[in-house]
Amino acid sequence: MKARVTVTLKNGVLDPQGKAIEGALKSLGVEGIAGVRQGKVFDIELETADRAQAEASLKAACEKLLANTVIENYRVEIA
Amino acid sequence: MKARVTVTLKNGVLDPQGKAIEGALKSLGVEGIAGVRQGKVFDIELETADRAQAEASLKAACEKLLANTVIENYRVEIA
Amino acid sequence: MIRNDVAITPELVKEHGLKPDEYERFVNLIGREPTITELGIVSAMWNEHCSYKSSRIHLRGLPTKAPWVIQGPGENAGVIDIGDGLACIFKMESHNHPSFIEPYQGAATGVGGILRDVFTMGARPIAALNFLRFGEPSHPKTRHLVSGVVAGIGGYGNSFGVPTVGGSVGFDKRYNGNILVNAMAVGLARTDEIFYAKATGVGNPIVYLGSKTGRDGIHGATMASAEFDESSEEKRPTVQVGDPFAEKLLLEACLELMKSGAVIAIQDMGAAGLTSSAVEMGAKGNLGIELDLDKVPCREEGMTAYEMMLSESQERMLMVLKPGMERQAEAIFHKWGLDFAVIGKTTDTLRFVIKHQGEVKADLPIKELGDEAPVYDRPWVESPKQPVIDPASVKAPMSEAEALLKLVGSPDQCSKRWVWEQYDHLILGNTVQVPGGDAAIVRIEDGPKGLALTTDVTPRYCEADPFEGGKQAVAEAWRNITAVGGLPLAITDNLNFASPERPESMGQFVGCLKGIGEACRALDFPVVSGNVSLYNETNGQGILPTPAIGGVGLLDDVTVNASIAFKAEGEAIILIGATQGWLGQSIYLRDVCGREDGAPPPVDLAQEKRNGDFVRQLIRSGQVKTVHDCSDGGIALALAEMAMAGNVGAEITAYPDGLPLHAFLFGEDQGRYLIAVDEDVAADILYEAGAVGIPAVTLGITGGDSLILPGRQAISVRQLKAAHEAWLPDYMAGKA
Amino acid sequence: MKSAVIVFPGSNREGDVVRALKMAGSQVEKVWHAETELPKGTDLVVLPGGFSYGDYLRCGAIAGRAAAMDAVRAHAARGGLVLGICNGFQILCESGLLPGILMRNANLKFICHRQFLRVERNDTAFTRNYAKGQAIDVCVAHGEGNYTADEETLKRLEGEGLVAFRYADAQGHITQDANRNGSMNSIAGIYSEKLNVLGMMPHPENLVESLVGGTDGRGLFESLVSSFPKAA
Ligand SMILES: Nc1ncnc2c1ncn2[C@@H]1O[C@H](COP(=O)(O)OP(=O)(O)O)[C@@H](O)[C@H]1O
Ligand SMILES: [Mg+2]
Repeated sequence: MKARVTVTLKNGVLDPQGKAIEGALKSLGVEGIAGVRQGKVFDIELETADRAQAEASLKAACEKLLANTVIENYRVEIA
Repeated sequence: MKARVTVTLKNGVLDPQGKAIEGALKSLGVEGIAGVRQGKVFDIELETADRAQAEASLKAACEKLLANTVIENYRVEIA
Repeated sequence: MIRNDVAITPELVKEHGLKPDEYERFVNLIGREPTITELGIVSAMWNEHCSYKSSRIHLRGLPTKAPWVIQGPGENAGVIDIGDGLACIFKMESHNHPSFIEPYQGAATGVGGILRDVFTMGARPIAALNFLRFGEPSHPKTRHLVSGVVAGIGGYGNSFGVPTVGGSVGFDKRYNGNILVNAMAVGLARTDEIFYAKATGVGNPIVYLGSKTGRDGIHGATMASAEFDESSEEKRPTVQVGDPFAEKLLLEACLELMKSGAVIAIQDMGAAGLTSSAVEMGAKGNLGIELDLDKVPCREEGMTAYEMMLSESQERMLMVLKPGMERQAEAIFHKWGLDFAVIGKTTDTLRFVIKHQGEVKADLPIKELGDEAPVYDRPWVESPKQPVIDPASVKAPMSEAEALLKLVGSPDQCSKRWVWEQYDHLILGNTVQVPGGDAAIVRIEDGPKGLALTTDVTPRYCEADPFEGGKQAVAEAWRNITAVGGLPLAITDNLNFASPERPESMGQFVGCLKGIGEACRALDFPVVSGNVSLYNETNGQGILPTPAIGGVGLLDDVTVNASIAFKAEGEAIILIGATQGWLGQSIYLRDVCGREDGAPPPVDLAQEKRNGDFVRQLIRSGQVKTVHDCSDGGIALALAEMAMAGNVGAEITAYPDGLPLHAFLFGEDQGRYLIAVDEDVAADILYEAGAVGIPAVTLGITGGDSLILPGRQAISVRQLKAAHEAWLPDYMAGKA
Repeated sequence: MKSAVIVFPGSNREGDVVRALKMAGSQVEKVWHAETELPKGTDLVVLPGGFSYGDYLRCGAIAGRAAAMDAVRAHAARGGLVLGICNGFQILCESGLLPGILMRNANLKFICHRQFLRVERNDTAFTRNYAKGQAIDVCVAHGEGNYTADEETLKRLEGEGLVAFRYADAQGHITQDANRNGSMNSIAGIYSEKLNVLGMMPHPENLVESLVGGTDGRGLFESLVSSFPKAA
């Protein structure tokens, strides 16, 4: 079973990296970009074929490690 | 207009980050994870409302900066 | 009988980089048509990188011995004795091509590879340096390459935890299509705890350590052939990705294992991975090697024997262990979270036997793979000699002050702070002299000794006169070490040249090597390790001949050293060494007059040695704390650098009659140093120099906040610094 | 004083801090991250600089969840002293011992350079040998040192005087130029509420000898040692 976890910064949390990328795009002559925020994706291979079990594993993974829930949100999609 | 760009490592390219995360999840007692590969997402705010124009900007952004096309693939979704 | 599943066609042979006669030589050697795995193995062993087939006969002319040399070329790195039971282990290696394709990962894995070479021998790395050449700044790719390469070097070294303390950065259109990324690593070990690649004992276990094997770096041309990529939906990149974290663990695990007494032989898997490491261990020990590839830890599914033998996945090691010690070794590796697998054994057959899935995939004579590799004495022609330029014939297009300001802010002479601030140069707490001086100084353990480290070469000299250029590269490294108070002990070289198949570039190679050899002999500065990188060219346009020299010297008391910064007002500035105002091939001629011609300055090696020994003695006796050698840009640039480093100005009042001022100030005569000393001491020094026939004159005095050149041409130190510090950050920000 | 320096896979400045602690007169023991207990009688726990777990995922994230961190948390809860330097600071933030987070430097580059810090208060176990407002010359070496916290946290840190050091110029003035990584309020280091946990990005341990850069970092280690009675 495969899943994708997407971790993004919460609204309001500053994203220096996104800001720098925005600036870099401008100086590279890429037009029309008004804002960039950077996040992470994790493509996860699961051992189980059981959806509920997979969901539990993924939730544990996110809460314990993948996301810093103080500043980040996460979303899980199972393929 | 909003878009999301997802950048992932090409198949076969070593992902040290994914490897370390996989190990850490194991030692944290998260069960059932067989593999992790890490990528990036960029949530992008566009100035234009024109889809074709947005697509062109995003493609330029990816090719010039967001993705390292030697080792990464990218995917653009316009909301 | 060995099965041959893939017909070996002439095209396949060609894709493997073997010439028809080389292939024939191989078939004769084994007495039958090779398997595809065997073809892969021989292509790796007989390529230029592993076999040194074009360079070998010329490398033989280099001096490699001295009483303090413990191990010269031929091992993973060179080893010299630095006293107190300690050895310094070092080497330099190129990663030019991978860095051009993918600058971050190419440079990063270059650093990883050279660090591995050093700790494979039992040394803990204590310093790293990097020698970089990029295309002209206006070339569309240059900025991207600089940015990626520097980030990659920092990304790897910083994480691994070694201070990157020195190096060199330059730009020239001749590197537009072929940049140079040479990395040097320096480590320390006890002289009685050095490890070598030579396997001993029959039936001993061969173990695989470190990261898993993937399809990284397998030769692109062969990957494209239909047999190998039907399983992959996308064209697989052959770029290797570095994992500095895994390397740091590998370092700690290897050093711990070495302490346990379990290691008989060790070889890192660098270029040609498992193939060259296994063959080398067997061949050096006069033993056969048998590998069972089913045991190799793989990252990807369905890897073939061919792929496993050619993979260049990073952060891997091969060892021969003492029998019975496998358990203990495995425990150490698992503690560090690394893979460990017994994948074969040594044999007495002198065969290199590869088994996979119950079949023999390769069965080759192990010694011959190395010993019988082709060796070429390629045709070469001497580079045409250039005329000596009379300094009086060169008109100054601007004032000396204007020229100096222009040079301090030029791409090649500007401050490289933007680069070395991205490198952790302070970690380990032993960096006595940080980047920005003549040579870096790193304290050895808790002192009192220290090492002086530098990388140097002046490619434009090498092209104009390979022999003199080769000499000059060694002399400059020797001089930079001397200028901080170090006794130069040995060098590593990284010989970057264009195609050896063109007689002109082969001539450059031959000439430079002769010059290097001559200088090393005269200066007692043997070559203990190195690397040859040929075929650096694109579309028939070769790079400048660039034999980078990495020098190592010793300070007996690291607290007694010199640096380039003016330290006080009112000190006398003395020039040591003779000045004729040599403008041929000078930076002044190139960047101020727009001419790239003339013979480069010759190096009088006897003078070089005498001047340097004199200066070193002054530093070691504690009389002199401020020294800078004169190299690119001559006296003027050296003075400016001394003033900027110390935030102290100077006034130059004396200069010889009969020489145009610009030739005096910017000429690049060799073997010279500027020192600044208390005026009382100055007289003694001039007297001492006179007594032993060393040219020495007082040029002026330190003080004020401007550098004042003869003719009352003043430039404020602040203005110099602004120009010096601005160019690179501005350029990288897209402003310059 | 007895110090325990926790070593994670990928730590690389543990030797530097051990040297600085010993020079100041502390006994020091290195503790492997998989240990579940601190050595008996540990007064100070140090989380050293480096790239624990390669700094993959987020700096300090994986190390922040190591077994030894439970022991460190318990030690801190008892009022024991904890010092996190650079990666150690990142680990403290990730493990919840300190608020906020260290983000990528504003220029997205690793930076290594000498840096002045202003000492915000000198009434803590870490800074008693400095003067309040003193500018000390240390160095930084990090890629992610850009201190970021939400408004509320920031307000609390400032209001309760929990900012330990700020990036400053040689005179101790807080300037934009001195704040090269872009940290909020130029914050270089912060204390926990009870002032017993200090996290800081700069490396005082690399400035303890005049031969190697200077001695301004010594004050911190000497402050710590002088907080404890000398062992007999
Ligand atoms: N890539 C680099 N990495 C680290 N330090 C560098 C690099 N390039 C230049 N430097 C440092 O800048 C200083 C000046 O370099 P260079 O002009 O080549 O010196 P020199 O003429 O004395 O050989 C040296 O201290 C050198 O180590
Ligand atoms: Mg020099």
